[in-house]
Amino acid sequence: MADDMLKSTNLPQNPERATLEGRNKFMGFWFFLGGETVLFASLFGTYLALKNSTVDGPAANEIFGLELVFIMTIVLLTSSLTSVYAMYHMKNNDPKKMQLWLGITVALGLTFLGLEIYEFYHYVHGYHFGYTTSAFSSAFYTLVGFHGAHVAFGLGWIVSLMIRNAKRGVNLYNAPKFYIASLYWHFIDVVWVFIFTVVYLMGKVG
Amino acid sequence: MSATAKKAGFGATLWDYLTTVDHKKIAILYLVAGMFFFLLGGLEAMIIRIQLIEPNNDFVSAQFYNEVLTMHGTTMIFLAAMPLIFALMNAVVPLQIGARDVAFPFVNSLGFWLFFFGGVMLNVSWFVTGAPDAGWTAYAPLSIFSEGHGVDFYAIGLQISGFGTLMGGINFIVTVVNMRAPGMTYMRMPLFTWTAFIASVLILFAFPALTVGLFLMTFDRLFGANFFDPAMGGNAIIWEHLFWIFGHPEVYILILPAFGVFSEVIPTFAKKRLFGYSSMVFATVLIAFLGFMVWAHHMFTVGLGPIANSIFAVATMAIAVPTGIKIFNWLFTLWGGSIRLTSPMVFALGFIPTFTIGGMTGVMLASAAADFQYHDSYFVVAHFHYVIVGGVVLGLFAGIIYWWPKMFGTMLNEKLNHWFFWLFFIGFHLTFFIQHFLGLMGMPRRYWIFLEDQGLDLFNFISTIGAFFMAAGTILFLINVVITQAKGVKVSGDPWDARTLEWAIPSPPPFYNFQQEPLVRGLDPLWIEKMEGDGKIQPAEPLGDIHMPNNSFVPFMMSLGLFIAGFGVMFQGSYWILAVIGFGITAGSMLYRSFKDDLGYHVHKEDLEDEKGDGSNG
Amino acid sequence: MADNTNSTNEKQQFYRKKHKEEMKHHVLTFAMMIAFTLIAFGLVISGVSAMFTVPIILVLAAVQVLFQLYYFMHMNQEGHEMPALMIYSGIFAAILTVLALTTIVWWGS
Amino acid sequence: MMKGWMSKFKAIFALIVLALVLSGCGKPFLSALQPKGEGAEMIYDLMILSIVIMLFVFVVVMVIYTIVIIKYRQKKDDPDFIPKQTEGSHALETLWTVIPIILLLILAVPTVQYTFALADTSPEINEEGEEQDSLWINITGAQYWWHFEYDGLEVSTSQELYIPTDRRVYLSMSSQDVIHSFWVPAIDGKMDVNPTGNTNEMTLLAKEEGVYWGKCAELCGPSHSIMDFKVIAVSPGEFEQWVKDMQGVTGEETPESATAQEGQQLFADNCMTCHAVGSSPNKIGPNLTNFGDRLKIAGVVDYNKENLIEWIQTKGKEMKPGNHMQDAPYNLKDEEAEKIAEYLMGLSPSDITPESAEDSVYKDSDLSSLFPEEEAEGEGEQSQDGESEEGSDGEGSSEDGAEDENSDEENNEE
Ligand code: HEA
Ligand code: HEA
Ligand SMILES: [Cu+2]
Repeated sequence: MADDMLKSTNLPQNPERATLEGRNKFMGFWFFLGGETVLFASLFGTYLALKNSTVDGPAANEIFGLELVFIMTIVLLTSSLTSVYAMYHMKNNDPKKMQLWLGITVALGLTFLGLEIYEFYHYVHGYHFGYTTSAFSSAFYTLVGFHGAHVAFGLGWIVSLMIRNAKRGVNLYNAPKFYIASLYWHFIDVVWVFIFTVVYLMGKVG
Repeated sequence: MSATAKKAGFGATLWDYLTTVDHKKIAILYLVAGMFFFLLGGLEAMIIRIQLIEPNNDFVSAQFYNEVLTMHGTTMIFLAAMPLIFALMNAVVPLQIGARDVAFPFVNSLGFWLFFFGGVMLNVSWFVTGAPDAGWTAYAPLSIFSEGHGVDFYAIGLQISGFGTLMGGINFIVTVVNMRAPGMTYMRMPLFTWTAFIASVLILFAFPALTVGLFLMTFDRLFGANFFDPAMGGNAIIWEHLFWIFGHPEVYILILPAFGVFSEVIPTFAKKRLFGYSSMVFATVLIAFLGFMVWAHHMFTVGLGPIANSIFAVATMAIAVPTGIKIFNWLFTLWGGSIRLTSPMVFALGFIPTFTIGGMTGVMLASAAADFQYHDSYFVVAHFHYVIVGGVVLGLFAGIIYWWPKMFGTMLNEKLNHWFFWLFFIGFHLTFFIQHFLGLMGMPRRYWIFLEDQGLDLFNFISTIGAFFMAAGTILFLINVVITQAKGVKVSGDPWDARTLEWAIPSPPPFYNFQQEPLVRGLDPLWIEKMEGDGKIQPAEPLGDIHMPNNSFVPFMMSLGLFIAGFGVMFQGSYWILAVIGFGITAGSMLYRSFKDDLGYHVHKEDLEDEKGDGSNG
Repeated sequence: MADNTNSTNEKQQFYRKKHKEEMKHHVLTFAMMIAFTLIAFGLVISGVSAMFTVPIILVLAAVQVLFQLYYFMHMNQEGHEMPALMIYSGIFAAILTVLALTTIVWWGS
Repeated sequence: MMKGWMSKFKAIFALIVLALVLSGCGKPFLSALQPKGEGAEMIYDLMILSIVIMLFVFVVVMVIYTIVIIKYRQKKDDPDFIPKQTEGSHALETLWTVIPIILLLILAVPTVQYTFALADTSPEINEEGEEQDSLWINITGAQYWWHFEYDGLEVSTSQELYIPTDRRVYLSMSSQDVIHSFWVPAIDGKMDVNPTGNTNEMTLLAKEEGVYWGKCAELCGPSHSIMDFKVIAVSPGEFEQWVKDMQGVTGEETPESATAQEGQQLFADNCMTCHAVGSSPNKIGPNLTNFGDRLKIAGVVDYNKENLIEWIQTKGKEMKPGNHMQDAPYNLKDEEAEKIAEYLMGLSPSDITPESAEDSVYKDSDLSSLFPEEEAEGEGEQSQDGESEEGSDGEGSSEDGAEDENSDEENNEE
């Protein structure tokens, strides 16, 4: 049975849910995401409560630029699609292509993260909008930063999965791992959709 | 593997517990740690009561009193009640649903170690600049302005142990969803499993709010953020909301499993099926649901305005209905039964009137206008000790005594247990009944001293005397444990003549729980087999190999890493090195874990056959 | 477990076809998400009044999220009843939390 | 076993009843069970209603409970008896769902009414049906003392709040540091005193003259338990006189004795950066205008010269752990402290003192002399005397708060 788990031939339709361990991981991770929803809601709520508390610092519509955010959004949305492609190839038991698409996902994620760091740098140095400037700034950096940290963690996770499984195919043992990593990646995207809407777009229209 | 190990040395046993992923051993770890913290919290309670034995007492200083009071609340809720609940859940839930294991043995162990190191972290504060002093609710901005590192220990310690709780919660949800034995439908699950399940769901959705609150507090205190500092545009009320969005569900996380225990104990010792099983399940779910919509009843005096106050008042009162359903269902389970007054049953019987009083004062508190008088007075202290001690603690002791034979294979001395109960129960009412009146007579809570000539002397004195009774009772229980384990007289698998699946296997159960997956034919499966079959559960599968997870030291290391890192984050400066080391250990352990395939091992059919009939094997 | 190779192959073929079908949906979903994003940004840039813009972009965001959940994360497939239940419970708690922090904090003052 | 249980229960019960009788349910100046004010009375009614409902529930539960325990114990002669395994009963289950709902409705309706009534800060209507002028008091909580400013009257006090009986006074409360909570159990329920941004309002109406004890009810630091204050309710006429007397104080008045005069000078040199005599906006330390009439030093310590000197010399370190006077830079010799004490204890600008609240003199008044005609023009007037300045400098940061209608009391001029 243990050997079965590591065999990469003869995969069922949903390899991620074919074993009890897989089903457990799958369920547990979804539930975790349910909890994460509340986590981000608390951060969003805090941000919304404090978004006008700028004290002497700059306000939202003075600093946010939409061009960069738009690019970041497209990059992250695309990475969501590329990770779907990776899962597609995983289910077709085509590990090479899966790794390729995961690689693209990682590259897009890195781009996103780079842009975000550039954005923060820009705010701090261009507008003197630091973490401790006002209640608004703390709330902004914490919310967006929490998301950024999730992206960074996701990247580390996917990369380590890619490395670990570089030399072996998809099997019942690692398929659930790939699958929940991709769930996580989509969830990051979900959060971002709200960030760009609630923080940036609504910050712009006031 | 360890099944065949005979008498292991101390080192080997220690190593076994440090690395175990067996839910039954994790249960014992939770039990020991939880009891330790319960004694610690009780000791702190005794300091509180001694300080308040007479007016203007100077037994402890003002600052120290605040630290003791904060640590009493925090320790009791997070480090005593929660882990003791997890102890019972770990010991019982997998057995009750006929599972060989929990869904995530590794995560389960990680959950314990995170809780444990978080708890140790909190208590290290006593020796470093002093313990947190802003109350267990840590209201900002007092908690932000609090000097020293006490509140940092609070924020980071609870953060770490909170992660542990969250993981434990997810583990149990998945266990219940995915691992039930054939025939164990949702509506055949024992009520303890149901309540454990629902409490875990509450954990999943309530703890993230605390996580965020604690993060914000940490950032405010250590990194100059401005969430709660009014001078910088922050708003202190945000903390109150975040805390209570977590905090109110938390009290139901505590009480629901206790309800579950009583729903097992009462049918067993009344020899009757639980009255209104499906309405009990429904009431549990309803309490959990409503529990999310009432948090602002802790904030009636904050100034949310009459609209919000009225909404939350009515929503809070609504919870009395499902809880009442439960009370009456228990009473009618007893009705027409054949009641045996064993010690778990006596605890259950003590619980019913006590909790009813606590619930009734809860409904009185829910009356928003009247809460303007009750709030932050000893009336509230009395209310929540009635529900927590009279509900949760009695439930925990009932559960511990009831499942003790299952966990350890020995039977606690019934006579001593009865003594324990009476001392504790009488002491409890002496301590807390009178506090209702103290509150109404104008004594606010969290008071280091009360002044003379306010008419508060006598009742405070009586209250303190009561606390000594409770302490005496608790000590009897400890003595009982020591005596019982020293004698080590083994008992059968079903010493109480009980009804549910866990009693169908030996006490303590073999490490794989069930040789063959059991076939469940209805509610109270063992009872059914006793009445309609030969008293043995039928297997649902032929005897085969059993897959078991490997032990692992990684959870310990991951938690240790966070523990070390916490100090680095707190003290900063050159201590940052600790953060680097700590996070390094944690990250390294995670990588190690993900790079090493952990496929577990198999217990072979032949070995199982050898063991057949040898019930006492562990 | 001992399928014969022939029928296994057939099965694999069948799965592949199904997966391909799904993938088409996903690409379509993706296109819609990009479109929604464009609309949202467009609305804000064009400076339409906030009264009008804010509800619309919030709805667009919500729909995008449902796309992610139901298509990219496969919540539309069977075996997702529990995940759906938990996600919706999470959303319920999330809405309460946001509501608390955006409105109730201020009601009294 | 059974017998023992019952007798123990009875014993506890008897003890409780006895203790209750002995104490008479607390002291009248402190107890919420002996209401002396409008709010406390309303709440007391609500308490009684809820207790009656709860007792009914408790009796029902206990009756079933007792029957069950007595009747359904395992029979010694038939230990193997197997009871009928009932699944439940729809009729019963409906019964104990519906009856609690009804009971809760009975409680919920007055709860909602009273919640709105207690939050009502609109002006009082007199017998002629006219709106009366409202006496607003701005309350500031600070670690560990209370400051009271009579809005528009140029009167400030600390620690002891004088109010007229039979007339609502309107409180507007905020804190200058952490959260406190203002509670005078005998007159009304409590209300939190929040830092900047969340100002709370409530009313207070004392129905009997008297000195009532007030408490801080929200943990605010080491000396939380001794952040006491007093509410001195005097008849309206006496109150009017008190205000007039207080308005006259400038702090420049020369005391009679020479020691006190020296004390005044020393006070000016050492203490005035934090304290004030005469009307002043809230400062770092309590206002001492009528210190000579105080009942307690620092709200809790017995009022006598020794204690006062000790307080001055130790800066209250032991008497109020963690208080901010400890940081005061002054350094006095003992005799200097004594002189200051002499000066302070002579500060008694009014004949209206706590004693006036305890004697049986009742002077009526409609307080109209406190509200000169031009005041009626509008509430904007309030902002002139400066007290809303400290409210507003931090307030700019919480614009959401300002948008709300309720707060225009404070923010009108912005
Ligand atoms: C296990 C813990 C637990 C439980 C179960 C409860 C249960 C309840 N609690 Fe309690 N509560 C706490 C723990 C708990 N509480 C704690 C720790 C605090 C203080 C925190 C702090 O500030 O430090 C607190 C504080 C608290 C407050 C805030 C008080 C204040 O600070 O001003 C309120 C106000 O509404 C409240 C209400 C209730 C209600 C209505 C219930 C209900 O669930 C009770 C329902 C039960 C019954 C009603 C009895 C059985 C029912 C019947 C027999 C049916 C018929 C009954 C009627 C018709 C009335 N609680
Ligand atoms: C699970 C929760 C729980 C439990 C079980 C208890 C148990 C007890 N609590 Fe309390 N308590 C809280 C949760 C709990 N408490 C909370 C949340 C607060 C609010 C804190 C805050 O305001 O922030 C509080 C506050 C609180 C106060 C109010 C303090 C104040 O406001 O100033 C008081 C005062 O009487 C008190 C007393 C007690 C007593 C006498 C017990 C007793 O039941 C304890 C019984 C147990 C023992 C007595 C242990 C006996 C053993 C020994 C003494 C032996 C030691 C030996 C060895 C170490 C070998 N508690
Ligand atoms: Cu609550």
